Amino acid sequence: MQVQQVKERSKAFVNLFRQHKGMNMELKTFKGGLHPPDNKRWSEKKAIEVCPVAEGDELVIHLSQHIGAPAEACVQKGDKVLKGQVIGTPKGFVSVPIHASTSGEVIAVEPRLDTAGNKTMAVVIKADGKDEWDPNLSGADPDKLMPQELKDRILAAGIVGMGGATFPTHVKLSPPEGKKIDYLILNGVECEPYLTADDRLMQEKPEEVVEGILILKRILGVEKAVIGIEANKPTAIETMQKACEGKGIEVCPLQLKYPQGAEKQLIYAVTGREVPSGGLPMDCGCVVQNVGTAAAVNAAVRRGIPLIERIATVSGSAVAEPKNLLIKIGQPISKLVEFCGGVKGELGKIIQGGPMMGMAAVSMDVPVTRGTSGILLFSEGEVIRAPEGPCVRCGNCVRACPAFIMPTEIAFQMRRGKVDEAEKLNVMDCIECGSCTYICPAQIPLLQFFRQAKSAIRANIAKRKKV
Amino acid sequence: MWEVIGALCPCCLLWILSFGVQASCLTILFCVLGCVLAEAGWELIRKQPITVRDGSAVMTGILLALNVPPNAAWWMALLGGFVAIIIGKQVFGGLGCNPFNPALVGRTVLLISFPVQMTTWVMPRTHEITSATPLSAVKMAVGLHGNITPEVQAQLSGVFYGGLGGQLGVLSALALIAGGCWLIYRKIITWHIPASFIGSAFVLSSIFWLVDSSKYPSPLFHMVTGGLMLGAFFMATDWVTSPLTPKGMVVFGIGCGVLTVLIRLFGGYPEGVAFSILLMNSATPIIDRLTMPRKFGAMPKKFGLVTKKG
Amino acid sequence: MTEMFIILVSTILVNNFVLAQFLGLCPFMGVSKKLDTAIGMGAAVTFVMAVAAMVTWVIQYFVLAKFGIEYLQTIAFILVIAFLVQLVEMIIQKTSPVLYQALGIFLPLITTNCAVLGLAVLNVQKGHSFLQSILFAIGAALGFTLAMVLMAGIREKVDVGPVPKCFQGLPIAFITAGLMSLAFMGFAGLIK
Amino acid sequence: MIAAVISLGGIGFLAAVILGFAAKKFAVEVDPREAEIAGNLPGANCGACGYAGCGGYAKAVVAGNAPPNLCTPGGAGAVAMIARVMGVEATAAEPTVAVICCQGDNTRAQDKYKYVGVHDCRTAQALAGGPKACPSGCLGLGTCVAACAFGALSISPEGLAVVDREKCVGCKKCTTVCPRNVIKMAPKSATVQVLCNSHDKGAVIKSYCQVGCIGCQICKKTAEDVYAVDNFLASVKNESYDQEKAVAGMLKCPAKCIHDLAAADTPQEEKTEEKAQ
Repeated sequence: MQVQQVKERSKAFVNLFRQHKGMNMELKTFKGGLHPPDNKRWSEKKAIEVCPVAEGDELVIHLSQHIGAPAEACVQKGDKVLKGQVIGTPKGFVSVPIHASTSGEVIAVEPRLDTAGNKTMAVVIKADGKDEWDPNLSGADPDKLMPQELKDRILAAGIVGMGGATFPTHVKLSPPEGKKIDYLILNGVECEPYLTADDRLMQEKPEEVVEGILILKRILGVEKAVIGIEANKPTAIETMQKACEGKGIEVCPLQLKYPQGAEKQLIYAVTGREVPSGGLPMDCGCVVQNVGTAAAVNAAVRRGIPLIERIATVSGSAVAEPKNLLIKIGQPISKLVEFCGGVKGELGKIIQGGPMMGMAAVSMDVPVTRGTSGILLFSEGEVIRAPEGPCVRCGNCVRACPAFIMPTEIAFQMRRGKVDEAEKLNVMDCIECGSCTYICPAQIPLLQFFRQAKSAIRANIAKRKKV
Repeated sequence: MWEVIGALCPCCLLWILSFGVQASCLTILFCVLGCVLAEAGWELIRKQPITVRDGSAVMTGILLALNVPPNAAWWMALLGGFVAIIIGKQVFGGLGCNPFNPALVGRTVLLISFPVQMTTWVMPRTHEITSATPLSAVKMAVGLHGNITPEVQAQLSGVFYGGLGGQLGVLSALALIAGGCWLIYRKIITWHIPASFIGSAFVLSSIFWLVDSSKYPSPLFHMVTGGLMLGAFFMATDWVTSPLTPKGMVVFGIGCGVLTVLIRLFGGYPEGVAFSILLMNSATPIIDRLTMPRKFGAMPKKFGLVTKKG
Repeated sequence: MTEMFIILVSTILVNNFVLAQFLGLCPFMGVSKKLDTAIGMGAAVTFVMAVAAMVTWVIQYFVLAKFGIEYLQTIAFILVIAFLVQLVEMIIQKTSPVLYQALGIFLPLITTNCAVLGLAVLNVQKGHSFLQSILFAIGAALGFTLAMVLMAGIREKVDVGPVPKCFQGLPIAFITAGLMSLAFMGFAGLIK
Repeated sequence: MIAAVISLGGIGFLAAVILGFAAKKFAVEVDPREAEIAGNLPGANCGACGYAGCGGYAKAVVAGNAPPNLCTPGGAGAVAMIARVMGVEATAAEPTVAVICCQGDNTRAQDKYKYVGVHDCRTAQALAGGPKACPSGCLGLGTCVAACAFGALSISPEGLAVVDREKCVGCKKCTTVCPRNVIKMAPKSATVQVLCNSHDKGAVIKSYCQVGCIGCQICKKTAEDVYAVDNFLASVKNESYDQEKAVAGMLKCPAKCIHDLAAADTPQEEKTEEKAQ
């Protein structure tokens, strides 16, 4: 059955890789996790294609595309904007500016449907087809700039974590005084099934990524930089090996296991350290950045290009031809799917991001944001989930959980509505990787219980703070 | 569930061969019938979807049949099935909610309500009725003369060649171990409970054996008789009634092993496996609560610059 | 020493006050809904039983037997137990009002708890020495607490499960207690 | 005989002495009035009075910062008892009942997407604002039913919450639990209510619900002091409630979303037609 298949596949890669570089060390990994079929074969051979913005297209650019305070629109209806021009100024330290993805006219600044299905403030630009760059964007030679200047450029370009968390990068790169950072870890794992965006980026533009890593190393003043790449991307490992020759960057192949790419699990696999519960990676001397973020940092510093486009995989059983696209932030999903040959068969579900941690989108005209690493369309047949059966305490979820908590016990307490009991069972340590829901033979929606518990606990904490 | 039944087949086959096809087949049939009818009937009355297809009732029936003497009356097997499913499982709300292993509930109820019929065993292949299983023979001997009399000693030696009766000879013990290892390989059960159960039983019985070999039978004897293998691989590892975490499973197994040997050597009933597993089942919620896994990042010393792998 | 051990093991496991001798069932059913109240109740009962055993032993042999008024045994014992329970009630109300609220009516009910009175009477019937009666009391109390804790662990799970309406609450508690005593019967005859 | 009297008397006296000493040492001052009130309250610990259980409410009443008529399940009896104990004059509060301000079950209102997951309204609401196209209609997943300690709420086969007006004691627990605030409290006598909770404009409502209030203000025009319309949603002003005017407004409602809840459960539509001709 599937698991056997995946095991052979990952063993094959491991052996292939071992003879190739003669590395005898057994591949590192974390405890827990599981082996969903990675289904990357749909799009891993496809080169990156640019998805064009035709004249008259509407781009809906949300002002809150990142963790932290949403930006404030600094353009009104009817303004002309150029590509890369700032249309939203950041509010507060943990916030980033928002830029126009193409040149055109602002036709509305109003709440629009976002990926989570709620209506939030967005700037709607009608493209004029000229795709004209903003003239006063300027690059600079990173070696001449001081770390603080580099960070200002990263903030000005609106760079956020591209792995899906969208945490502002300039905040992550400025650890408080007391914390000593000695590891910069680059996340090229991409353990989510179907997604091949980072894989193609590392294969086609390794030098962009490496330059970006060097900039990040200078900012953090760190000596060791490690790129974690899963064993099922041998060509990417090879190209990155060549690009990192003699630059003090180490490529560390990791075992094929989900969720290898989760921040805490990646740190444990590469350095053997455990991020303290409730703490940040900085607390154990590490900073983790996505390889896509490194490439974006390089483009921002050297060429002054803000974060207005990114690579995303459009794949799944309901897409005519799965592809890896260079998409413009704000393009609706329907445009991307059209570019990939439209929907094949009856559409059951649209997911933004990966099938395990991604967010189900409500309709096709939801726009793409800075955190979209993939668009997956599944046919009706593939999506039907068996009715929820009783929990027979088989323990699969307890074994699969990488955070070592007890999913079935927490779900049991949440069914009783006992949020404080769930908090005692460490539900706040859940990294929402979805492994338990995937492996549960009774098809119980465990992750939804945890999200419910965590939001209730956060609400309690907020209430306690207010009183 | 069906895979577990598959793993039980070698033992059932041996069981039928050694106790006469006609008698044991009937018992197994009636036990399974009792369980299935009970579950279907209960769900019909409560207008719930019939869940007999998931195989849990059939498995309970087979496990019950392996605990009941093959020459037991048909109505006893049927009654055992009803009790096991209705009182053991359905009353608590169906699959996944029962605190005790249904097969053992059925067996213990039968044992206590029909002590005579439940302890009259048929000699394998010679089919004459004998009331003495090896275990009860030992208990009676120890009770009367204070040590194992020579003729009982002779009877015991027969056990090693699968000759003497008792629920299972050495052959079926091997069949059970094979079935159990297949389940472990298929990752349906983990090794923790069987290993700790058999290990602790072996260790404790060998201690007593070394102390006074005339009064207490050898550990090997304990391993082979009284359904210890059946209990360790198939009944103690029932998902619903055993702890979730590996630490909890080991505690559960050791508890079962120790109690089994204590009841066998000092208790009133010859057979201890059923009671020890039921006792540990009642302790499972407490064990679960005490053996929570350490959450990721819980150990402060690990987060410092001390690294595990260089 | 082994004789002490045997008394303890026999009262905790073999003839467990609740599950083998079926004494003290009403607090056992009433308070075993939640684990922490069960432990609180166990502690209260242990204190009362231990002190009651001592005091009743003294009264039996130095007062009742001396003046030949054994017929007053029950009244005297109840008087002592009531006094002890009142004492415990005050202490718990002062130290942990939460536990006091949780135990509610079952705290004063220890006075009429047949396990406590049964313990005192059994001590006299068995002719235990002073030390033996204390051990017997501690064993009985631990047995009671063990049964309560195990029962509370199971009931917290069972009470919330899809138990049919007609079985919810006490009926399912009695069935669970029945099955637990079934398991405890394994110990029957463990100690001759 | 004397020995019996002396010995038992002695034990009793000794016990009394120790208890007297202990009573002083472990004294916990409890206001007798609080114990008396707590004893006579229904003891359902339902929290309708806004305090943590009956004990909490009794403590608050004795401390003087809680009016005597907050205990809705206790009704007039509880209010009278508290008034007597506290020696305070109090008028019994008008019993209030929960009203489900929505009629859009799955035969009359569309869904935005097919929801498969935890059977709980708050969890469904967290997923893109809930499966129902109407942003403020009843999701029908039964969170209020679970919260109701008096069994007054149930979910109709068509997926809509239904209140049993007799069983409801007005403890307001369901209103706090419902993520979309569909449940409103109304005096039991105010039987005519507007059964809609959506502030969307008429055109938008018509796109996802056949029985939504489009804010046409006809009911406000016919019965000025009974109905009020704010932001395209009509509602009944409970304080100045008048049965005839309310029924008059109800008959005029084109969207048929105003109903007399006390009327027998005859289907509302036919009844209003005959009256309209």
